[in-house]
Amino acid sequence: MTELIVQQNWFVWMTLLPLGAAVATFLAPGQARWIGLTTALFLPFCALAAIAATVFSTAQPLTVGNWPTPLGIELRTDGLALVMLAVTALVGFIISCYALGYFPPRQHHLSRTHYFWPLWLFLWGGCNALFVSGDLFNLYVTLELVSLASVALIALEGGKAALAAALRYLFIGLLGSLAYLLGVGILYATYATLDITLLGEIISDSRLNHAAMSLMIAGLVLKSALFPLHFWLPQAHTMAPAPVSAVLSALVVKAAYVVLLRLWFEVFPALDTLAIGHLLGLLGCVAIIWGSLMALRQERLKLLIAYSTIAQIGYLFLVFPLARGEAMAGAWVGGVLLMMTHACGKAAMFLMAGTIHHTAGSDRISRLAGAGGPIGVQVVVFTLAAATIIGLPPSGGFFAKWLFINAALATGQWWYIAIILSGTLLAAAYIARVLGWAFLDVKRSSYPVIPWVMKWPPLALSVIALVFGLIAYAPVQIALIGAPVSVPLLVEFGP
Amino acid sequence: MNTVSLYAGSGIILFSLGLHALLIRRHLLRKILAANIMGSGVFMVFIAMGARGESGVADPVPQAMVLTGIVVSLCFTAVAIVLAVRINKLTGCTTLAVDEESSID
Amino acid sequence: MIELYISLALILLLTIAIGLVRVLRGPTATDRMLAAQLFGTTAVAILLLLGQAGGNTAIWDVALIFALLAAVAAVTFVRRKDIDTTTET
Amino acid sequence: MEPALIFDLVLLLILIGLAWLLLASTDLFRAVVLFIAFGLLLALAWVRLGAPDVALAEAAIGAGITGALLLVGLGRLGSTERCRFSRAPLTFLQRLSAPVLVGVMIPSISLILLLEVHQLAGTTPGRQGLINAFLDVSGSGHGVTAVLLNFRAWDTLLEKGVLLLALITIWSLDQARPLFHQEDISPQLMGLARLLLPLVIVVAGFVLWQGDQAPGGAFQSGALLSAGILLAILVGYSLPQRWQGLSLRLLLAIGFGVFLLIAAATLLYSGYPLQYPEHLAGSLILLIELVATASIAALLAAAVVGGHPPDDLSTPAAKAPSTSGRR
Repeated sequence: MTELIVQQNWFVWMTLLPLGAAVATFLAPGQARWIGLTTALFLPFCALAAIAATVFSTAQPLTVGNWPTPLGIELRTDGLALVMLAVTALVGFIISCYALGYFPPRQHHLSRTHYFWPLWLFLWGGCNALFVSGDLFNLYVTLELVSLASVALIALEGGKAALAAALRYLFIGLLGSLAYLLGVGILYATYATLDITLLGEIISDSRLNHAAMSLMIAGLVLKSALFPLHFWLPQAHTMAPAPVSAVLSALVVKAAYVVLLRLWFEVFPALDTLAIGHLLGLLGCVAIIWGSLMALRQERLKLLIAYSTIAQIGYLFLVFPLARGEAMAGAWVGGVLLMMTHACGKAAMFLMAGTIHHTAGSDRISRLAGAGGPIGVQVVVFTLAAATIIGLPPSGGFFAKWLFINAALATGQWWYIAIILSGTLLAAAYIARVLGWAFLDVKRSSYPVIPWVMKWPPLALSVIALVFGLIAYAPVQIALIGAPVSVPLLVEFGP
Repeated sequence: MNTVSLYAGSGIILFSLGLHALLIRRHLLRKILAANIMGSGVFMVFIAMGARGESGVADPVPQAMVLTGIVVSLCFTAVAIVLAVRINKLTGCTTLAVDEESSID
Repeated sequence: MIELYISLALILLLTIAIGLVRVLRGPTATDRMLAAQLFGTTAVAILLLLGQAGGNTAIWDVALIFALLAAVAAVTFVRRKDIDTTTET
Repeated sequence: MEPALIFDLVLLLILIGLAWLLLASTDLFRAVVLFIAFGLLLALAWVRLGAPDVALAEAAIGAGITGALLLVGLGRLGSTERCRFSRAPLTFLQRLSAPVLVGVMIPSISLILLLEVHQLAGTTPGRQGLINAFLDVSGSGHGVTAVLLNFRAWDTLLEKGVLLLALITIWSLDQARPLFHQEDISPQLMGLARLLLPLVIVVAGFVLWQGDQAPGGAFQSGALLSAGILLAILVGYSLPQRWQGLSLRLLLAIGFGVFLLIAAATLLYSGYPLQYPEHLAGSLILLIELVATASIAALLAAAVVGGHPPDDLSTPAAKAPSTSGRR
């Protein structure tokens, strides 16, 4: 029995289970909440088991159907896949709990409750399939699964703005994935294989490969909303219901970014990518400044968080110019760490914004005046989550930025340090603005009671995001299993 | 000038035509058509590349991938049409021009 | 012989190109739809010729499906006229 | 020049011309009709490129489902008189993004076209050899089917998921509305349907059955059947109300569900998802194809209908599909 459990390929189950649960919730809409919650409870354990299997018994990547790789599709258990599976499981579990309270069983919009669960479980399964996929065409299919599920979830709110945002997101997703697919076609035409490992070994620095790479990167950059291709994000992320906003900002944007990381470090390391790296870095810098400034100007909490996401995506793209030479491992780890900590922090912020909206009746920041008293818990939780976005010391965000700064010093690109620091200051400014309103000394009437699942799960998530820096050693070690960065990690951990 | 490069080149032209129209056209149905043309262009590149090699024996892998791709793009088309109809019902518009401020609250 | 089949197919293809004029000029929706239906019939003929030329009988199945499904688009067209009053943007 | 090359050249010219015309067309109905013609000619191109499987799929979709989807959608899009937003100005960044994309992507694509693609034309063969080597143990005698349902079955599994997901999305958006006025049922159309429907079912069965050895298979057959279902709906048949609940959902989900179950069972049994035991491979593939055909037929027809069945049983029956046994 124990052998059966130990030898299971848990990372494959993490794709099959949510998809199966999605079918079950479609068939039995009445039981959707319980099916969804059970799956959400089970998946973090699957993630732990998958990590344990890889760490202790050196589980190998496997191919679907056990066919050799140019023929079959490889599913990978490297560090990147494992940490993303784990973070998704954690964030997904919290979001599922929150959704129980957010979509109560009996309300006017009966269909919203019915359709949230199958769509969300499809999205979850699609994300997990994407993280473990080692095949470029399979990545296309998983990207489409994720993006169609996101479209549906955005549209769930049902208003005209939400529908317009959903349709715009659909077109953006289609455009991005078709550009990606054209690149895949060119690569297959040249090498007759789509396996990431095999391609990484045989790919050469030719003009055609550069064209394929540019197409694929352009498509993914559009999907991950890097400045100036971010125009669709604020609408899409704010029009959706709160749990959906959290999912989109925390997970969906990262999905495209994970594919980008795999392409950059595993498929195209042989190509001369200096110029594209600098271009992406430059756009990342502009995104940091622009996103933060826009966040500072917003009147609504959710829009503020969405623009903050744009700024944080900018940080993620600093990996590409910084990951060179001896700074390679540092920058790569910084990117992965930022992705994880941003997933936790941003999910907590969006969930809290949903709760604040629920209690204060509006998410206009000015309506928060004096809210610090009655809904102090929510505001404090929001602040805790924001600490990692700003990058305050014990948080994971701090260590990610620390690693970036180290990498910038090691590669002599000091201007990135200036951008990172000013981004931090701006982030502190826009968070402080929210707090300033919340703790104004204004007497407010009573607020409605909110269910506990909408209060405490986000708190847990923000605390995790906040102390992530203290426990960062373990996730970083896991992430480095089979990592594409061969250079040993040079920077010191710890303050 | 041979058959394969003729078809692959045409595929890329179709892709560009669709891309262009997807970006500049405003009517939703026209955007949907444009995305479909784009997809057909990509599929044509795939199939043309699969048709190389010894005469008559086409590579089944690109064909299988294109079949998958056709299904996926059909799904997107169907969803996009229903979304467009729904938007039209709510706003009376057939375009996506909802600016940020008016959509709030 | 193969050359002959292909040449015949080419001529049929050219008739499609000419038929496009009717789709483009209309003037009524029915004109356009009927022209498209005509393309379907011509495509069946072209497919049969191509199948004969290449010796690949699988191509005839494609022709078979075209012949069968031509009705669906036509029936949709006829039926949709009942509910809709506007075709123009 | 030999006639085959001229044929290709003319075909491609017409295709590109059609694409251009339909995208630039001011009349939407004309654009849709041109798109249907585009699909027809695309099937010819797939035949010329030696991809009859894709041509079959394109024929079944292009001639049936896409046309119906677009025509129904066009009919449902009302006038734009009420629209207040259509002249809303784009933001600066939105206006900037189009030129950036067009300025970066189209030139880079054209660069490939001009410089490199022709060099590829003679080089590197595909995977025919490898696939033929494993064809005997794949459980299917046809390369494309073997790739779809065995070698790259993971893609196909997820693709079936996308199909079901698309339907759930459509259901979450809207309630089904009738495709035409209930009262006028035309006897001529009814006669046509009586003639065609049995043929469609027979041909769909044939396409599915021969997918084992020759071009054809679940998707093509399902698409064909769904066109048949649409035809039936359009002439006035409808699904009894007692079948619009769980049994309809079961039919829609069974293709993906069974595929998932098989993946789970093989994962438990052998440790590899979708590694069929060798003696069972043929039967499992047949099972997957059968249920997938039923689901695809129902899913595509339901997608054209465009909404969830009415929750309230007192409302008149909406058109919802089933695969067979409607009479």
